[in-house]
Amino acid sequence: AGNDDNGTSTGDGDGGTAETSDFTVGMVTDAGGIDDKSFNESSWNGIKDFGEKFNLTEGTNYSYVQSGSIPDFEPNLRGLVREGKELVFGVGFLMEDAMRTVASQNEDAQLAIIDMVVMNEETGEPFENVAHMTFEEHEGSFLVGVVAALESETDQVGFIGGMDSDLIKKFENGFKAGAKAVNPDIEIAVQYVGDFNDATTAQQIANTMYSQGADIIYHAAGGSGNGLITEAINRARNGENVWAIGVDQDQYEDGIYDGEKSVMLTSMVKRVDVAVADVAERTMNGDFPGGEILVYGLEENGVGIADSTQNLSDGIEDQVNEYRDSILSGDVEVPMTDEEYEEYLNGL
Amino acid sequence: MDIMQVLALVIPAAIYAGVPLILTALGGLFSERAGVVNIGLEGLMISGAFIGIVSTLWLEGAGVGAASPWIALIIAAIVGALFALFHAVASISFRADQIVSGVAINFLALGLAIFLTRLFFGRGQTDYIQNRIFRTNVAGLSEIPFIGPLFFSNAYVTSYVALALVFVVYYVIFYTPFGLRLRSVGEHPMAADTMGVNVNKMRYVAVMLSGAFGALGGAVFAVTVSGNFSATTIVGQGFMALAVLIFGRWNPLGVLGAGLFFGLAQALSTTGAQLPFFSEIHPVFLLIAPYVLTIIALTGFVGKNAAPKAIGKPYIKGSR
Amino acid sequence: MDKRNKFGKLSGLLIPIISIFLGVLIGAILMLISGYNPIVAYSALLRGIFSDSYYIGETIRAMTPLILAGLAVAFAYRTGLLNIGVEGQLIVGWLAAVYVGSALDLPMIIHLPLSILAGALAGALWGFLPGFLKARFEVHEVIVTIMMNYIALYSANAIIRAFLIVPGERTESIYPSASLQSDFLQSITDYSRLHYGFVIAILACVIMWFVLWKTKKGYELRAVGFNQHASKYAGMNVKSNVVLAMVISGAFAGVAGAMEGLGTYGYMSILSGFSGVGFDGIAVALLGANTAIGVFLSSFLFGGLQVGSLTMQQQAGVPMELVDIVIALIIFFVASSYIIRWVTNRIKKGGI
Amino acid sequence: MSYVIEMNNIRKEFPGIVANDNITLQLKEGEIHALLGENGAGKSTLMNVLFGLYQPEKGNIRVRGEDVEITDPNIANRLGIGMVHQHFMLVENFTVTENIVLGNEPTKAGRLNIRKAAKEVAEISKQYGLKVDPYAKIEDISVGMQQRVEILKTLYRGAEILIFDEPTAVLTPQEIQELIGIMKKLVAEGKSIILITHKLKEIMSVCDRCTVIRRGRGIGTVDVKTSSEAKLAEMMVGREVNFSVEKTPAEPKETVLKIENVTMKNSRKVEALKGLDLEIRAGEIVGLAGVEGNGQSELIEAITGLRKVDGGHIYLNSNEITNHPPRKVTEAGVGHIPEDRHKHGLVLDFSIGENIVLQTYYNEPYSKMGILQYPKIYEKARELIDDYDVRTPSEYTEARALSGGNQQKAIIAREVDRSPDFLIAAQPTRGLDVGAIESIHTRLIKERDKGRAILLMSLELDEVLNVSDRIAVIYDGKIVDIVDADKTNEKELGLLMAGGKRQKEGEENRG
Ligand SMILES: Nc1ncnc2c1ncn2[C@@H]1O[C@H](COP(=O)(O)OP(=O)(O)OP(=O)(O)O)[C@@H](O)[C@H]1O
Ligand SMILES: Nc1ncnc2c1ncn2[C@@H]1O[C@H](COP(=O)(O)OP(=O)(O)OP(=O)(O)O)[C@@H](O)[C@H]1O
Ligand SMILES: [Mg+2]
Ligand SMILES: [Mg+2]
Repeated sequence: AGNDDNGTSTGDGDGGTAETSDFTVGMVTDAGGIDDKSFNESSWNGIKDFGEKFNLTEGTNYSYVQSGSIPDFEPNLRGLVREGKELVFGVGFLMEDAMRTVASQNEDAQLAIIDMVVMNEETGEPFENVAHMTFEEHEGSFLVGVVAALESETDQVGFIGGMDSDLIKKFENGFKAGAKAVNPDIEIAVQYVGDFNDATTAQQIANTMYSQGADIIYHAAGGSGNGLITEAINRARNGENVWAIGVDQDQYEDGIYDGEKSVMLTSMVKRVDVAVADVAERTMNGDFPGGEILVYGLEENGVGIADSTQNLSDGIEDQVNEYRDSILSGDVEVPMTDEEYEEYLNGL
Repeated sequence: MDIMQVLALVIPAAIYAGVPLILTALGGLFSERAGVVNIGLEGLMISGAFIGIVSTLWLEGAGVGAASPWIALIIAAIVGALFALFHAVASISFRADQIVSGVAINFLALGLAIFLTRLFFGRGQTDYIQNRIFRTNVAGLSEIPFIGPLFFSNAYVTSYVALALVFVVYYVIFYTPFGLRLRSVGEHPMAADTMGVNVNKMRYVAVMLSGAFGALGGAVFAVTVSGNFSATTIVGQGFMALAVLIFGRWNPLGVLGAGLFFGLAQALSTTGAQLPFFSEIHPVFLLIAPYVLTIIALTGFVGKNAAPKAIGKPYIKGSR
Repeated sequence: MDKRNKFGKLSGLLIPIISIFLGVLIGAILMLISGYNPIVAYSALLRGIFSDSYYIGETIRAMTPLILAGLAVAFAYRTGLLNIGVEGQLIVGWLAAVYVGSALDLPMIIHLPLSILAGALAGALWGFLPGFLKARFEVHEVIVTIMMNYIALYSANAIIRAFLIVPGERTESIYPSASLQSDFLQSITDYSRLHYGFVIAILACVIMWFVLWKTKKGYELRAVGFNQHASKYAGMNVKSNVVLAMVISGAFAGVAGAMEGLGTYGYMSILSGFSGVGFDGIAVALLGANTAIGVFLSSFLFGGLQVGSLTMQQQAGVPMELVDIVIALIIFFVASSYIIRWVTNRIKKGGI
Repeated sequence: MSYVIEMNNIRKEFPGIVANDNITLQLKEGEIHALLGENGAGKSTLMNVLFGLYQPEKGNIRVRGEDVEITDPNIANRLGIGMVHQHFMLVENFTVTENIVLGNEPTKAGRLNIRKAAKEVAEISKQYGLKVDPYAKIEDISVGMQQRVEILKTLYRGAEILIFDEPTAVLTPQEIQELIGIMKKLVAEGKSIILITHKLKEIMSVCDRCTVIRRGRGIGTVDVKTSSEAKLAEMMVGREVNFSVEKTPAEPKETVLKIENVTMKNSRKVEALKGLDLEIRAGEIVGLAGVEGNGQSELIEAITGLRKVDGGHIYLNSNEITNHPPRKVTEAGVGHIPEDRHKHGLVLDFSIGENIVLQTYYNEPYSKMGILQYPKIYEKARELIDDYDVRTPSEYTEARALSGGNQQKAIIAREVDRSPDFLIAAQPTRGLDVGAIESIHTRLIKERDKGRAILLMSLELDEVLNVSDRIAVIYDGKIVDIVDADKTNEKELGLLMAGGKRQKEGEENRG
């Protein structure tokens, strides 16, 4: 009981915030941390944007807790709920179990999970006190697949996934579908790191793919993706013509070498930040989207291709936009699972 | 894919995966040859990785540019030597159980490094360094047929430094008075003492050298491969280095061989998925291969009596 | 060598207490230097252990596997072996317990003990190999157990991936009949993850004490641990005792894994790295002077600090790694008891 | 009179014991000076003080008339003091040369110049007639050569004053003669020597003067020429010494132990027993005489089952026990007082009580259904502590805390109490004072008279001669001869131990 006060007592620290709202929001990262150059960072940016927009104070009104490993998820989520945060985000599909437990134990809590729909086993419905935020990553991945196929000179491209899971499969299959749409004969190497935080292994995988002739590699591997970027820079500095495609955010900056060049061909951005800020704002305004499955796709601008286009050849953007339109119009159905991809290939 | 391509893929990967282990194991070699068990290699690597990254960032900030990681390596080695003083003081002067003290070093290094990371960067990992040590082709040599692509293309210069250090250490251990004394202290400290060798001083020096090399191993890993520091930068490599040391029978050349062996196994475990033949093996077998092979090797060919005799015991003057 | 019993039982207690004090003190100094208020931090830490039934529940929950891991290390240590492989034994124990707990559907009275037993057996098997190699080929157990940790980690992950995976990167949940979880315990501790495993952990303490100090097998194991030559001379089978010691140690570790699988989580997820509990066990055992009661108390210290550190981070902003530093310092001082003893002897002499 | 060394009023304490109490020792230039005292009297301690290994609490040291403070062996070396330690200080896996030059290595451009070192070693070894192989590893050479290496170490450093701590204990009589020759040569070259030995005969034959200490105190220094063995012994012990043990002639009965043609390799895979035969009968003590390393330890390992034999048979009371595990052998009726009490005899971290049941803990009444019955165990311990006069604070005390003599008494109590048919006593009095020795000898003879068969292994010829009824001489893995104890003497034994042949009785008469 004593703890419920603590949430507010930390807020006592700074006075003079009369104008600002006293809305509180918390976020639990997965092992990647808020500068994973990927969706933890993106989520946090969303919260910060939201905070700045409404003049909230970091630490008091909005804060995050970093998890060391999977077992930390549950206590971290619960900790924020117990502190009395009015909205608590769990970042990543790995938090499903922890979210389920915490949601069922705290019916009054307002929770949100990214990349996952958490089902209430008793009702068979998504939890009512959780906002379930999902993205149509396959659609965005399709577009970067198109870019890769158009830009590849060796007609070999690669995909590096973090963990072999339904979510990352969406990236993989979307990417492959996009590449095949442009060039049905293109070779696509696929390998999973087994971890979202193992840049070393990712680098070795990238090394192998590049050595085998791939010249463009797309990653959906969170922090592990840094290994891909490192490898690409290593090779680019030695004069090789290789590229990487980033994920979640515009990773152009991360690929910079020799001062001004970057190995990032483009990135598949997933606007977790926008989605997070959106949910936070709705909740603050009393419109908590609990129980809803929020889908952010191409249409909602929830996924798409990055703004940095310096490295793209002329005319590529137009071609990408054509594919974008055909997805939006429903002419192209982007596969999410392996089975759908097989079907898709047969239909080509 | 022909065999040459496979080798050109695997050998360089093996070398750069093995180098941090080799450097760290050389550190362990100094301390264990002098009779001080060093299970704290993991912690020493962590300290090195942390210092390597932080000083690179700092030097970059100060405008040093491309030389930053190189200077950072030196700083890491120095700080590592000082950090190892913990282990030295505990296990030599305070007569602590060397294993326990090593365990404490591991806890301390990780705790301190992450604590400081949070303090300096406000989160669990540092920024990425801009000026890594990148791979290069060695001018001229990389053109040599066969050898060139395997050993001189796409290689980290740090690998050559490590290789050179292996031979330097070998020379120092077996061909200099310092080496003779170091070994005598690990074999029969009382004999060394009666011959006027200052046992504890030798051990201090040895443990500090182990700190320098261990930190160098961690720092090399950080500034070549990982590029930043977090709690997951060094996970278990220090223990692997210990295995390399034992596998290499406390001999620098053995360490080189064992380190490359581990590197090769590790390279195969990730590269294998894309290689003919290996891709048919379930990846888990490639993953566990280095560990299984080490056990088999220890059981089969590596004799048991290679360890320095006085290892693990504090030297107390006049004890019987 | 200084005589052991110089100041006997007293030092057994005095040294950990002084060590804890020094560790906490240096931790405070570090906080001061880093610009944190140690009083605020430590009181948050203490609140995070004691202030609430939830925290107490969490502390006990965290203690449970630590106790068992500590017992595993301590048991081996008492028999002259250093088991660094508790981590791996814990992983295989976890997997085996969860497998039995989720694959079979039996009445609780059979299912729960069977699942725990499965964990114990798997851990024992993982301990058997290093023990056997040590006994048969004199391969150093430290190195083999380190290797076995990695083998356990990767194999367990591969097995889950290949055979047991369900969405969320984990295995199926266990049947309630194999579960140690308890709505009652959770409700009295405000939804902590407290489960009945702590009863088993306490039982294990008693078992370790009894086996080691009251049975003839324990006598043999200790004799072999202290002096293999004398044991062989006395007609004991040194080799089989070495193997047995590792098997028992591994079984403790395996049960620690079962606690995670049947108690805390109810499933096993793919591990991206070691759980750390096994390595903490080394420290727990050493701090607890390798006695059953000592392991229990030091688990409390460890578990409490780890659970409390979350609150410390949330409320005082001090990184929870501070706790790791304090723990390291405590281990360091306990290990360096020679110097503490030396100083206290000095003070004593001066006082008289 | 000028002394090269003066140690005045030295006091050295160890926790709980004063090892040296106000001892004075003065060494003249060019003399061989004996240092005599019982075990534990403090001789080694005093010499370690001189050599800088220990710092004395009180007293001062003068070298060639100048006050010095020897805080480190380095300083001792610089002052020209060299020491040959009781327990060799050699790095086993180093070569002879490496051991000799350690700490004082010749270099060439920073590199160890082993060739030069070896040459220097060869030179000195030639100069003093100390034959060694400069490139051999220590672990591969004989004890005698190891000792020569120890001496060379001091000479290499230019030592003028040499301390020999019990150098003869491990040598054959021939090697002892050699060593005496070397010492004389060294003195002739102007060196001065302090010699620690328990063998009064050696003192009489080579030493000029002798300083005696007893229980840490200096008793005095005497001129050897004007003294005698008996007088030295009395000074040393503080009372007249009875050199022989009282016993009645043995009345041997049936054969208890029979060993036939046993062959065995030792831990280094070297054939250590090469077809050994031996019979021991009830009611007799058979002494085993031999130079260390001729198979004594291996013989005991073979009988007790601690190591497997490669061929031959061992019978106890006509039952074969060859290669039976130690427990079976013990249960068959073999008792064993081990040579190395710390390694084999005791678990030092166990209490006296726990050690008392080291072989019997699993039997009733000490254990019931797998549970130890501690009350019974400690009851037994109390009983034996009283019977055998083991001086210990209690039966719960850790064995480690007892003095060597009392540890030994506890082992003997344990082994004898089981009243085995056959008892092996390996070096049962090593490191003990005369009082303890006497009581152990009496105990052994009492057991003999009760009809036990006893094998006494000892490196002390006096002990073998005095306690045994028959003496088996072991040489190169075989029993080369068996003689009656009262029909032989030290000289003859020495010859046999060195591999010589006993003259046939007839020949002896003629000679
Ligand atoms: N390092 C030590 N710590 C404690 N006590 C010691 C130490 N060294 C020697 N002693 C004790 O000091 C006393 C003298 O020992 P010292 O070795 O000098 O005897 P010694 O005369 O050389 O005997 P021996 O004839 O057996 O060689 C003994 O009681 C011994 O136990
Ligand atoms: N290394 C040591 N550390 C501590 N105490 C020691 C050490 N060595 C010997 N002692 C103590 O010194 C004393 C004498 O030991 P030592 O083994 O020399 O006995 P001893 O003189 O042979 O015995 P006894 O007089 O019974 O024949 C004992 O009290 C022993 O505990
Ligand atoms: Mg003695
Ligand atoms: Mg002595």
